[in-house]
Amino acid sequence: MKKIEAIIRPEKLDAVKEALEAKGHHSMTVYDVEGRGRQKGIQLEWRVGTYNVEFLPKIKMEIICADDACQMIIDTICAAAETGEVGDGKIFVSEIQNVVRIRTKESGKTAV
Amino acid sequence: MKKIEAIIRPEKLDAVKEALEAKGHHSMTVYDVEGRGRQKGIQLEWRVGTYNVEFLPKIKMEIICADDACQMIIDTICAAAETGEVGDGKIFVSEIQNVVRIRTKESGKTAV
Amino acid sequence: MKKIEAIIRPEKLDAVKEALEAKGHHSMTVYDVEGRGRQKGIQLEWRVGTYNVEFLPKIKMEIICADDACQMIIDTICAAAETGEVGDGKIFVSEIQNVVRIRTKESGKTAV
Amino acid sequence: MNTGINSGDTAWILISTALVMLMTPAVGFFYAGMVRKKNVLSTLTMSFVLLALVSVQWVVIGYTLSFGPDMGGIIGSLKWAGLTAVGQTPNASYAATIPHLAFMIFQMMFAAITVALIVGSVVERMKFSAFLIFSLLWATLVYDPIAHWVWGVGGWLRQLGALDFAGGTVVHVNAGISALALVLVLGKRKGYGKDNMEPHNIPHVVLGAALLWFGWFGFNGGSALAANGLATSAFVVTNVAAAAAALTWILLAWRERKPSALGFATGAVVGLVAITPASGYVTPLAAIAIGAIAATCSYYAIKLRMRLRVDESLDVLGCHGVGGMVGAVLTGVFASTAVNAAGANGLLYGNPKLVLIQAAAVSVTLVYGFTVTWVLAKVIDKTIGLRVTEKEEDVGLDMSQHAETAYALR
Amino acid sequence: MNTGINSGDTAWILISTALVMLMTPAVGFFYAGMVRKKNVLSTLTMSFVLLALVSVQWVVIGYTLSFGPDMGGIIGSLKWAGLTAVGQTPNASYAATIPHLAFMIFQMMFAAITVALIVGSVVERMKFSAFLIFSLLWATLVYDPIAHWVWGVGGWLRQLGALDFAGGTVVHVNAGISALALVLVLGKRKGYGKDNMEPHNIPHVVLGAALLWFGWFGFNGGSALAANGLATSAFVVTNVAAAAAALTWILLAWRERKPSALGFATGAVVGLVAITPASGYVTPLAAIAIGAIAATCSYYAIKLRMRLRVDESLDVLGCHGVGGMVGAVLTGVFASTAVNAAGANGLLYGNPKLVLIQAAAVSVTLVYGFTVTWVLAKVIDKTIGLRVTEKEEDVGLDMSQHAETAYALR
Amino acid sequence: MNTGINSGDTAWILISTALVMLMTPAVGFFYAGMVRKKNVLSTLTMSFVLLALVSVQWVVIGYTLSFGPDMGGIIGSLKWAGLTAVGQTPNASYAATIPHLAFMIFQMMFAAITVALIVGSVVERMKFSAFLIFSLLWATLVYDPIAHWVWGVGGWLRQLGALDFAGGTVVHVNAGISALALVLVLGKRKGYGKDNMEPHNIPHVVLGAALLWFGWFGFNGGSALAANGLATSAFVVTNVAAAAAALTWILLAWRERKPSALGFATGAVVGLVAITPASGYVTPLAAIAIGAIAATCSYYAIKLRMRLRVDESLDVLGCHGVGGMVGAVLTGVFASTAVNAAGANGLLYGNPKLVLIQAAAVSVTLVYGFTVTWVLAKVIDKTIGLRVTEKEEDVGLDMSQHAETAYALR
Ligand SMILES: Nc1ncnc2c1ncn2[C@@H]1O[C@H](COP(=O)(O)OP(=O)(O)O)[C@@H](O)[C@H]1O
Ligand SMILES: Nc1ncnc2c1ncn2[C@@H]1O[C@H](COP(=O)(O)OP(=O)(O)O)[C@@H](O)[C@H]1O
Ligand SMILES: Nc1ncnc2c1ncn2[C@@H]1O[C@H](COP(=O)(O)OP(=O)(O)O)[C@@H](O)[C@H]1O
Repeated sequence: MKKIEAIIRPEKLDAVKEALEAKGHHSMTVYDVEGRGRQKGIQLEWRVGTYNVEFLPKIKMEIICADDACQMIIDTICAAAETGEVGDGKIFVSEIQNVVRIRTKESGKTAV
Repeated sequence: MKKIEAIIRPEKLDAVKEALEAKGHHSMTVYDVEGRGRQKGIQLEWRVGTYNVEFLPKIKMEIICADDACQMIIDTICAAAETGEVGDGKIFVSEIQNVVRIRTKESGKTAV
Repeated sequence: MKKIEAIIRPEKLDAVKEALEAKGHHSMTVYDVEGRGRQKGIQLEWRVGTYNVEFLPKIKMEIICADDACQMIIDTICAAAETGEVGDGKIFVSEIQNVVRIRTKESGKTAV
Repeated sequence: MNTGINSGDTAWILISTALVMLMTPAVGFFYAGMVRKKNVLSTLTMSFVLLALVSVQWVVIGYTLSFGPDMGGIIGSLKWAGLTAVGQTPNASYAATIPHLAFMIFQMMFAAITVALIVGSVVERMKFSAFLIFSLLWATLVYDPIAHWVWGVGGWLRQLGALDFAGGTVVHVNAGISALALVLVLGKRKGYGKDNMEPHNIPHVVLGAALLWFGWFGFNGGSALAANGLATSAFVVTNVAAAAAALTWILLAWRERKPSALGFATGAVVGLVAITPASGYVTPLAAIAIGAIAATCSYYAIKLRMRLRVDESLDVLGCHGVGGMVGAVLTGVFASTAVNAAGANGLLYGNPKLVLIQAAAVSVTLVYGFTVTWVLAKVIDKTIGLRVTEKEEDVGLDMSQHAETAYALR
Repeated sequence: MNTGINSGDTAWILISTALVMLMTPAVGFFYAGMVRKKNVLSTLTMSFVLLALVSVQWVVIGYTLSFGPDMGGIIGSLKWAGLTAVGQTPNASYAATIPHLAFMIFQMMFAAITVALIVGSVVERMKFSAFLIFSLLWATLVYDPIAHWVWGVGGWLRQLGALDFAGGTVVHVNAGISALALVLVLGKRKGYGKDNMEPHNIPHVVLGAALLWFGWFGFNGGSALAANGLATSAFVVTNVAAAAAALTWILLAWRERKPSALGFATGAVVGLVAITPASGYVTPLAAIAIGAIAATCSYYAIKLRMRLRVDESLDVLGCHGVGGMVGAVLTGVFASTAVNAAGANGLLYGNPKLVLIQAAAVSVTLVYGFTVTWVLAKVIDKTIGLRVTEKEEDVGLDMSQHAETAYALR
Repeated sequence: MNTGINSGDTAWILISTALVMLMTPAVGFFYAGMVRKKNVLSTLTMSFVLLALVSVQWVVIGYTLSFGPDMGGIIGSLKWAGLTAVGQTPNASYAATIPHLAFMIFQMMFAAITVALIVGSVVERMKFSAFLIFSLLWATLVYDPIAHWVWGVGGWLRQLGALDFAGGTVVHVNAGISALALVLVLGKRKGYGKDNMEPHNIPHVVLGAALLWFGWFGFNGGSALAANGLATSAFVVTNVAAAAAALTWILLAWRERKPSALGFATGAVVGLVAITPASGYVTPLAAIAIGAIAATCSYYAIKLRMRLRVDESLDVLGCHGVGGMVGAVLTGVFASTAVNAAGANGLLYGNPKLVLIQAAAVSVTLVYGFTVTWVLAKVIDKTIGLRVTEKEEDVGLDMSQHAETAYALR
């Protein structure tokens, strides 16, 4: 099984969620993070002039999926989250050894 | 070493913490996340009628542990976090290659 | 590629960020977490007397990097985040199988 | 020195003015709690800025248009522009025992809050610059004339005998219908009915409602323009109607599901709105009835609005428009000269005609407010544009209009 | 027209009423900041709803029971039910220079805030429906009678010569002891003493305290029922006692650990409570003493309560009960006819008997308040149940009682 | 009984006092929204505690030093220490129609808020204990003397003919320059100009600004010490100047980038500051000019301060100092005896000398305030130390000074 961690623009959450839904994938966990990357910080207004914010708000989406669903999910996220400008985010993929559903104690693939 | 990521109901945090404590496991990192899974969204009250919230508040608990402690921790979490209703959450297990304790620079198993 | 997860004291974020910057590493994702470890909880003031808080605020920093940059980053974080007192935090290292840049769809090492 | 000035009356009108002033930022919090995190400051600022904008407009031209020497029942002349001739001595036609300036500033706060009410319909998508221009024009071309008709000496609705103690039509019906007209031109929020649009901070809504309730004592109580029995009576019925409406609202919701904080706060505001035109003419028991009836009408009106999928986002029409209309008409039912000899008797006291007069005043406001606002909105839309770009809407108005975020993580 | 109405006095009582009104939502914020995030709206709503509930109850029956024509020193008759005969002209027995309605609504706000104080003891576990029923009955069966005894013309404690300027016993001792009785039936919060129960938003507590301090000027200053030297004196001592108590509290805490914002806010409220009964009778220097003594007593009382592991969650008894008792008894010590000729001299001015009378009034309130509340709580518990289910408590009352969450993530 | 007391005037001064009281916690929220999350409670508490501290100081010694029987134009004698001889009857030299105690407590609130303004410069690094000691000494050695000079009967600046209606120099110039002196000794925040120092909660800033605007009606309007035409005039110009300044500020910012909520709130406060000395002497149109000019000066002053990299953190000098100076000098330009016969004519009305007198009063305040504050700060720094340790600063003052965190996660 795979863990897909996608860091996306906050305003793209709804679009990504709906795109995945359309492809039949429903489950996910999301949380707010702050990120730095190629995108330089932004200038925000102070009372007078501006100050620089180096960490930008992003949303991290975590999806655990079967190996064969992985590429489809990545493609779907990429398509829905893209704006073409720096700061669109990244997707990280890693291996998950086991999944357990707390309610039923099922484990392995059937628990995903 | 293993990394256990458990997504649980927020109201179960204290119970899980205490159950682990009772089994002698103390260390963990937790944070607030929002999740979607089998559990459908909930209806919240608007001024009139309701609106649907698709992401439900959950807590994610991360525990790094030695390989042999892993199953015990999973079982303990399952037992303490379960209510039997959809939405109880899931546990994901993955491999950790190294652990470093910042304070002492120890690394590997002794740092867990 | 590696994923470095560092749990540090909130007040050390700026120092760690600057230390990494000085070493030429810019990209990262951070978020607020709460942790328990060797550090016992802290006593906070109630209206009268105190209450115990068991989960302490920490910041989690996630950095995806090429395998050869990994040790340098760990050392830099350790140096900048250390105070020598319990609670300085830990660093966890794991394997990342793939990285995709959403904007360009590049994947693998060039996407880091 | 104080020719005929009564210190008690003056103290009451000054503090009432301060209370009404507080309502403008209060309505900002009331609304801001209901929007998404990315539009908090936009919503707060759109409200609060009107206090500044309308204050200056009022001094320069608004007051004289509304209350200045009458021209044909339609509008005030420019004789009091820049507050010329508006000084520390009373103007007996409006209020004989307080400085003319006190009457002027009390009315100023009404103009400011009225424009601020409209904010509720356009949150999360209207351009800040367009909003400022709209507001300035709306205050001048919609609010000022209607205020003159209803309250100005010589105003034609006033001549007709319409009762509007503290602004049920001038303020609430007017703001409600104008909000609808504006939104019909502006359009729905992107993702409306699909994306998550949760209220981000309900304690802000509660704070706003609490301060509105508090401020409304000045709004209605101060409209007696003296610290006397009538002011007290208006104060009492204001409180009672708000109470009855809030309770009614949560009972209606409870029948269906749960009584929410959001519903309670909404109900309270609707009660306050509904009693506004009636507050100088009715008894406490009538106020309970008015509050309960208005809450029920407003509750179902908002239901209807939601079913029609019109994104009049925070229901300015449903709360203020409907509340104001119900209140204005019920004033025609419950008004009693036993409460206020200078008022009139309503239906229940043998004078059904008053209901008709009240309905007429409401209708005039509906037609005028809707038409002029719609034209205004169209003109601005065609020229500088009413709406932010889609991308700016996605990112949020705090960032795109003000380059700020409401809450930092640390 | 205004038979004997003084506009300055009326202005002062109206604005004082508005200030006291604000205290009900203010106490909601004060409490809501101290609970967990999942119970914020529950706590806010439990307070604010009482303003609505008690306002209607007061119009219908509360005012006549409390202040209506006396029946045997025990209770008011029903002659003023629905505010019959309560109008714009003064009732000289209560306040000769303001409309009777002004006196009525000033007192209404006292009834509302008193019930709202009790919320502090039952947060995070009491069922909303049970709470509403309890409140309605408590206002009618506990508050109204005691108000009649102490303040009603003909009330038996008033006859006795007990001094309670603005409600030390009627409001604070009463709320404090009733909170204890209610909680003894209701039980502890699940996980009390074990789970994390951190205050979730201390700025809310500070906001609540600030608005309470602000509102208390109306509470005590308004109790003079006129804008005169006595009102000013009450206003001054109110401020000074709050100041002294807040400073005392942080010094006590500092000796042991650190001076906290939570402690400062708590101390201020305790000072405000303690000066309440005394505010019309004592000098500023006496107020400093009263504030400092009350803060000390309250500080150690809460310590004791915590050691006893009674989950009287936000210390209504510890703050309001103890503060009120200390204030009432010290009124017997510091009262001086030099401050208020209509009052009495206390121990320091050669009249030790006043201390006993004050203690008697406190005792009566303690016994009556505790007993009736306990019975009420038992009856409700056995019928519809006082408490939410364990699961509802886990999930939080915002979700389980109101289907809301206070803060959304975005 | 009320020898010469006017109930309307008394009502107005009491409510004005309450309004000014609210400004102290309000400035706390205004500042606390601009600091980092780890210093919120520290900032709130530093403001709010001054209400307590200065209230007690004022009763004991502050009032008599400021307003007590004059000694050589320099200071009040100790005859009124502990408020001896300050009672319910008026003191005609200060205010003939209200209780002397009312004048006393109105002035008390001015002393409290003045010290609270200084908080803005030292946030996020000053030791709480040192801050309390500093404040007590500053109130006694800086504020009280200057208040005496300008407002005390016999005070030497008052004799000179300087006009300061509600405290432009005594309060704002004084706080601004003292903030600078204190910060020069205290030093910059760790990481200033490098680390992230984002305002953590801008809605708090807006709430603070709204309550300040509300409270300022009491500050300036109450300074007429009666509810009359002059109070009304002061009330009106206060509102108008705030409005003009807020609009000016966002227009200045818009020319360069974007109009922010933070800028709007700042501009409003600067307008309120600037009109303070002038409020009893100028017309509404002059108030628009004063607001706009002050906002512009303050805007560029803060720019300069930032370029100089002085960490006068929340610009007490830039807002209050500059606003106060501009207002004081422009009083010399715009003052008119047509507004206030007891005032004087300014430059525009043919009396250029008034500008010089005003400038003199400002200069004296600048010199005295800076010098004494600097010495005070040095002495405290050398003895108990002004600053927290570096580690405490890292962890945040909420934790290190108060053992609290403002917001819990659940
Ligand atoms: N090496 C990395 N490690 C961890 N997070 C990263 C890394 N690179 C990028 N990110 C995350 O992805 C976000 C977007 O990356 P950025 O480089 O700004 O945009 P883009 O991928 O479009 O060039 C960053 O804000 C950060 O949260
Ligand atoms: N495939 C998944 N990827 C990421 N998170 C998941 C996944 N499945 C479930 N979750 C997380 O677990 C939570 C509980 O899952 P859900 O399916 O609702 O309950 P249950 O496991 O009891 O059927 C979700 O809210 C989500 O946060
Ligand atoms: N086994 C673990 N699993 C997950 N998180 C851990 C673990 N051990 C430590 N942590 C995280 O690291 C933080 C610091 O650890 P702690 O033991 O207090 O300090 P130190 O490493 O200096 O002894 C904890 O608060 C927790 O967030």
